[in-house]
Amino acid sequence: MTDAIPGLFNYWVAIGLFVCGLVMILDSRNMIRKMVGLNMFQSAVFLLFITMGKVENGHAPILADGISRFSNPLPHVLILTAIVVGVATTAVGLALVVRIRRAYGTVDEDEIFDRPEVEPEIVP
Amino acid sequence: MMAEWLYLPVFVLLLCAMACSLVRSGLGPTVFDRIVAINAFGTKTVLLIAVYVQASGHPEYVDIALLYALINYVGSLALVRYFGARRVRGHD
Amino acid sequence: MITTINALVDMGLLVVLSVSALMLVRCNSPLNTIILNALYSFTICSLFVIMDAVDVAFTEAAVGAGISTVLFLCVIHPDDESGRLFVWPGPLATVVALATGLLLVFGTFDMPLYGDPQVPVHTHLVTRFLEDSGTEIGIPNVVTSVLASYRGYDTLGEVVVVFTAGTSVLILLAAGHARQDSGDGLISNSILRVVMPRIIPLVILFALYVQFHGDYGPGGGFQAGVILGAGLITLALLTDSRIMQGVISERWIIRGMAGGVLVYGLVGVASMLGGGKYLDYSVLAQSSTDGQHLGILLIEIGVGITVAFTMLSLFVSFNRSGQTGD
Amino acid sequence: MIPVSAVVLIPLLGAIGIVLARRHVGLRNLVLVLTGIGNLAMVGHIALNLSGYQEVQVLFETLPGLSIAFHVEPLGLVFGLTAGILWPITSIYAVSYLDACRDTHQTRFHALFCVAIGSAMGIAFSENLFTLFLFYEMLTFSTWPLVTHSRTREAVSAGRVYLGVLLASSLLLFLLAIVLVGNYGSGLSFVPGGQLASTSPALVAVLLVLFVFGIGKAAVMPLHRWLPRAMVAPAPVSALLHAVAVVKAGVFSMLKITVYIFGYDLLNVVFLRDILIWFPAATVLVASFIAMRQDDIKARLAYSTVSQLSYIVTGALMANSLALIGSGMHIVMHAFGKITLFFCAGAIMICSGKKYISDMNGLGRSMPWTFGAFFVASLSIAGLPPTGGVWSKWYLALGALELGQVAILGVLMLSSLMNVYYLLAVPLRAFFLPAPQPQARLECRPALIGPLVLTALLSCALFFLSGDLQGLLADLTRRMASP
Amino acid sequence: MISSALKHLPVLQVVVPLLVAALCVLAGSRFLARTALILTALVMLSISLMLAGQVYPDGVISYALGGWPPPWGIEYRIDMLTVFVLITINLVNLAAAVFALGRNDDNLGRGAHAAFYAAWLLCMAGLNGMVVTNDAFNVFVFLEISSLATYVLIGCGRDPRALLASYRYLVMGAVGATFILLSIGLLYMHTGTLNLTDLAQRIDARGANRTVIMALAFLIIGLGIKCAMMPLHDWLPNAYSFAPNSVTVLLSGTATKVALYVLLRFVHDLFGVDHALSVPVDIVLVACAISGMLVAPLIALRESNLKRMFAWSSVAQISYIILAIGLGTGAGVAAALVHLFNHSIIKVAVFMAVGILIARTGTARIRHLGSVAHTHRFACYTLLFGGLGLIGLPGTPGFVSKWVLVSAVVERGWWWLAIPVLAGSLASAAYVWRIVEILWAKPADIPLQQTRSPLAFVEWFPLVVVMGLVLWFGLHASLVTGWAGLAAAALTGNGS
Repeated sequence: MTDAIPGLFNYWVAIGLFVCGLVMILDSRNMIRKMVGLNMFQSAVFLLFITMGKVENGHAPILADGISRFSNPLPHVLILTAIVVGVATTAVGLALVVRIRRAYGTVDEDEIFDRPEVEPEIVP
Repeated sequence: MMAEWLYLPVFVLLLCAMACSLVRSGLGPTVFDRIVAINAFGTKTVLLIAVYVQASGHPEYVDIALLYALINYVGSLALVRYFGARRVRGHD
Repeated sequence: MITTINALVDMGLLVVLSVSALMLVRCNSPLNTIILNALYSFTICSLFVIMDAVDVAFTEAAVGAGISTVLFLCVIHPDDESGRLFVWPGPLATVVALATGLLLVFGTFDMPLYGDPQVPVHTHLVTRFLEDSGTEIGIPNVVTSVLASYRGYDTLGEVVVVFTAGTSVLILLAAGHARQDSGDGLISNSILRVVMPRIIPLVILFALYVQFHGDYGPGGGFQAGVILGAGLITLALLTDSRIMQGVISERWIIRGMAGGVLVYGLVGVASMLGGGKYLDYSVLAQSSTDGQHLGILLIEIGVGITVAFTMLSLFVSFNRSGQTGD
Repeated sequence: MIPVSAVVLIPLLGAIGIVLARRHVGLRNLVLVLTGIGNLAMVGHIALNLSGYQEVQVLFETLPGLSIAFHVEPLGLVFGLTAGILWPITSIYAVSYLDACRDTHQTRFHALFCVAIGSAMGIAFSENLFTLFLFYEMLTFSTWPLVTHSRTREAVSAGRVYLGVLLASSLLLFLLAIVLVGNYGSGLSFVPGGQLASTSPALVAVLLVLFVFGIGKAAVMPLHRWLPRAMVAPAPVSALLHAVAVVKAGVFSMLKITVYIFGYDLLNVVFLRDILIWFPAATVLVASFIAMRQDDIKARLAYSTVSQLSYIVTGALMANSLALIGSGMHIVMHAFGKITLFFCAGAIMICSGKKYISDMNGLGRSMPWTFGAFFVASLSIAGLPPTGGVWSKWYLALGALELGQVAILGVLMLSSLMNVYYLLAVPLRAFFLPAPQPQARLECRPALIGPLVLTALLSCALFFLSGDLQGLLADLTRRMASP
Repeated sequence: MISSALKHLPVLQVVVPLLVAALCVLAGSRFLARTALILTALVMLSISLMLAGQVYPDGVISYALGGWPPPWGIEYRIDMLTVFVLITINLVNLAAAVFALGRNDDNLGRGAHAAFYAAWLLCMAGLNGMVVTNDAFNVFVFLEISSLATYVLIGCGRDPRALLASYRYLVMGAVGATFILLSIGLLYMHTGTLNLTDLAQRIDARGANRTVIMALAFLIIGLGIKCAMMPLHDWLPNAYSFAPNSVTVLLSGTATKVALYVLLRFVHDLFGVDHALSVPVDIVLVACAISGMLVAPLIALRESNLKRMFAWSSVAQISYIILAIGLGTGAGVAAALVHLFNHSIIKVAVFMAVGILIARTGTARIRHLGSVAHTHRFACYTLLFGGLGLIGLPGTPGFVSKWVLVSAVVERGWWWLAIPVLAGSLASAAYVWRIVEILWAKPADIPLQQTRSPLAFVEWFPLVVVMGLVLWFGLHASLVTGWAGLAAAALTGNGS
């Protein structure tokens, strides 16, 4: 248990970020803030991955003479991809936000959903 | 090497500087305070990375710091472009 | 000593990170949110460096400082700033989030401790990558080896994700009312006018360095693409975007996006025609390692092309239909 | 040898033909009648060549053990023959009835009628529970547009009740029972001796409950509500479907399931049967009571149907060969009688515009043929000679005695008495009570009267022909004895 | 040349649409993109069928991408289960692609058509990739490709609410994907590998601990969002109802189905429901499924929008599949697959009919559709028959599904589960019949500006073909059930 504090601290912070991100996603009215929350939420998972890839006294996984102890490159590869995926999602989300603002004049979810539902009655 | 123990206060100071910028960016009160704070924070990041890679014996990774130095300003530029041209609210 | 420093900096950065996350949750103004988000990104990037993930740090730096912030800034609007500074999260959100968090904390007690080398993560798959990639692939950066060769197919997927995002944004924002560009880019500012033209070539040079040095140091096609994209975006920010279009037309930006994917995909097809499996670069040249070198070089170029053009395309789309100009 | 499935396919093809011929009324009616006659010929062909129809005909094999298949067995043949004989007669009646109403959707009506009869035929000749259920549901859905034919608010809401009760019972209980039989029993096919010999008694009891209440078309209380509501349909629908095809499909399924799925040996040792049998028995009495209080002639007939159906269900649950013969015969006898009654009710409504019994005083003298037929049919339902109804009730009574349930015998007798009261009252009132005002001769055109006189005569004829019927069903009991 | 191409079929299944999508964008021509879409859809279906032809005798095909042997490189692994799902989704894709050539109610800007069809192909490439891969992280990557493409396809709907629906789906989908990523991370943390076969062996060898349990929990939540499991279904009704009609057709038959497939794969391959894990996975899945199959139809019953009503019906029908997965037996898996296929073809037919109806009448409001059956016979009768299939009446594929499902439930010993299943059918009957009553028996309340133009070939042809399949598989289900049985055997490792 004495090792647990330094040994698991990284995880706990990641979990904290995870929770913060989730709160931001679930609770924000502003759609842009929601996307920021999503970013934070994802980066918490990235942190978790990178943490597990770290080896004590290890070096960055670039082969060089005289170094034999490397941190694990596989999580790095995965997270590289995941970061890109995250950016891509953000971009698409923001494009939707732009369109929503154009259609509704606001990016506040409550404001949009509070409006009386205007059903386009008949589309010729 | 004698330099090793010198790194410790350097990091502590850098972290403190980062914390200060962080606080300023949170408190504001004007947008310009925040922009300056974020720039300062970015600079500290560049420094921290540069010092760390030196300390860890891999000075070749200073690329990352270099990268930050080179494209740190893009965000600020965009900010100025979109928000600087018009009146930026003093308080938020 | 370095271990202590590592642990200390790690902890310190984690604290900074937590604080900035809390501030983000608390902050209710979009502009400040984005500023804090950038700050958060810097911190997590430093953490990645501390944890030896230099390639990841590189990516995070390029994305966080360059693209994300610009995209967010294109989208926000001064009127979004709401008066409410801080509201406690609603009960539902709190309960859901805390339950998830507690579940995770409960799970951490069976997780390997930070840095412990004797866990399956470090003993099973990865030993081959670390021990044999030098002979099998022949390039020092193991991350690049794994990324481009052992798991090259994931990277194809990654490029396609970028391409999909570019296409999606294109579809969503194509029906845009073109923004009335005021024409006065930041070029009117004399400091910028002097400094920037000297920096942008440096950025582009750096991008090329990152692109081709990726086998030996941190970096690679994706990072290079983002940096190149950031350089071009800078150019666009400085000038009127119409001048930008004189440099490269939108039609070609889109073609570039697709072209990179095709380069990557066709390398795979070439290896199939050469008698290997899809993306088996060994058959591309006489010797297996030469083939790997060639394949990695080609696909990294494909990645770079797609990413750079996609970043540019994203910026052009958002810039054209951003709210701030109407 | 023509395959059995022809009896299903002929009506379905007829439906298509009717839709195709919709622009030429004469041709359409011709197709309708020809389909009916063709179908009757096919059923007759089967009846006359029984030895050639020993095989099971598999039309589709949906899954192993789950196939759409047909076979010929006495009970189904009886039901099929009944529906087959009555259908062409009804067609003629329906055409003239709808013409008299100036109905504008006759094509739809007749086409769906054909589908409904095809489904009834499918039920009659189904070889397994799956096929039976398929046509059971097809019958439900094809009759919904007929019930709501007028598209009035009342008709649509009646249609909702109709579909609601029938679907709810069949999907929740009947289907569950079938699934349980399929998984715990030895198969879904109808075989003499049943499929459940190797299952636990508790399951058998559960299944019995599920079947009795799952087959909503049998209208055992409290699932009878749909039947009176369905009376908003035009008279031919009430006549053929809600006196013959649909409701008989329900009780027929019940009979078939007791005979071929449970088997009488098993049924007789299930304790729950002795309790369950009181539900239909009570229905017999209660429905009769309600019928007595109805003034609307179709409602009275509907409750009478509910009551008579439960005779058959009771007979099915008695689980002995006498009761089986009685039930089988009652399907036929009641069909002929009740269809006549509904024809009469329709004719009265068309020709005199009256639907309340209290308004019918003296009407008999204006419409002698109609009320004459009504009288004969009432005798048949009540079980009085010289009509076929005597025999079926006789065998049911014998069955009750064989079971040792004198109380049930009492119920059946009491109900018959009530039948006499509430059915015979109508013609008597029409013939003997004075009319409120002098009436002209109201009798309808021959095309409307012909069918109902014919069915009335057939009811009488059945009094003499019952020997053949009894022989056919006795053959079944012999088969059950030696599976 | 041909024979060497046959060796590469597993990867061609995914790479062909990927590269064609890039070519579409490169060409930028609407006509070329449409042609490419149809041809690619045909090619994809043919590849699936050829793969089936290869797997049937050989058992399993393993394709090592990049030539690196499995645990180190990414492996494509094709077995009977894989081809079952592949054929299903590629069949749906072909039908939907042809349907998409017709009048489409999308809202595309000038020049975006080629990109739209490219997004379509990317979506399909992603879905196919998720199906064929045997690598946990690769699942995530292709999930994201398909998700991103799906968001934009939904966002192309004409109604501005399509954007909101898409945004909501994006947020939920991204959360779900992150949960899946987290779960993959936790699994990797426990075992040190990403290959599913290897993972399964190592979990078996090392036993389960809290990490694995958490991984399972997050996986179920993440995939539950993607496949619209009941409490996580929030995105689906709006996404389906505001997406362009052809996209609704595509999604209803593919996206959720693939998520269900992945759920099936992970839960069975890695954890095995009977596995000694002390987590009642089965109970959780069954509870969600029951709530879905009972609640969703009731919501559908009160729905005022025709498309959204059938979207709710999808939530209900998906619950049946989840229930079958939750049983954890071979028969359960087979039942899940049978319903996966049957529901796909039925829903595709239904949504096509709905699409035609909406395009012709100009409204999706149920109450405005009184008596339209008399003017739009074809669409309405298709809707009717599809509806009967959703209820699960005998003679329709829906019945076969229910039969197999209930048999599996009884075999598992939970015969009481048959009651909610049948009650669910009854509830479906209620909403289907509500529509039928309005379409046929309710007088029209407002004069609709109906288009009487005859149906185009691309509108009726795919519908007729799909309806033909529905009829055929309603009567001859042995092919589907037999195959599902083989697929289940491939998954559970023994005869079902």
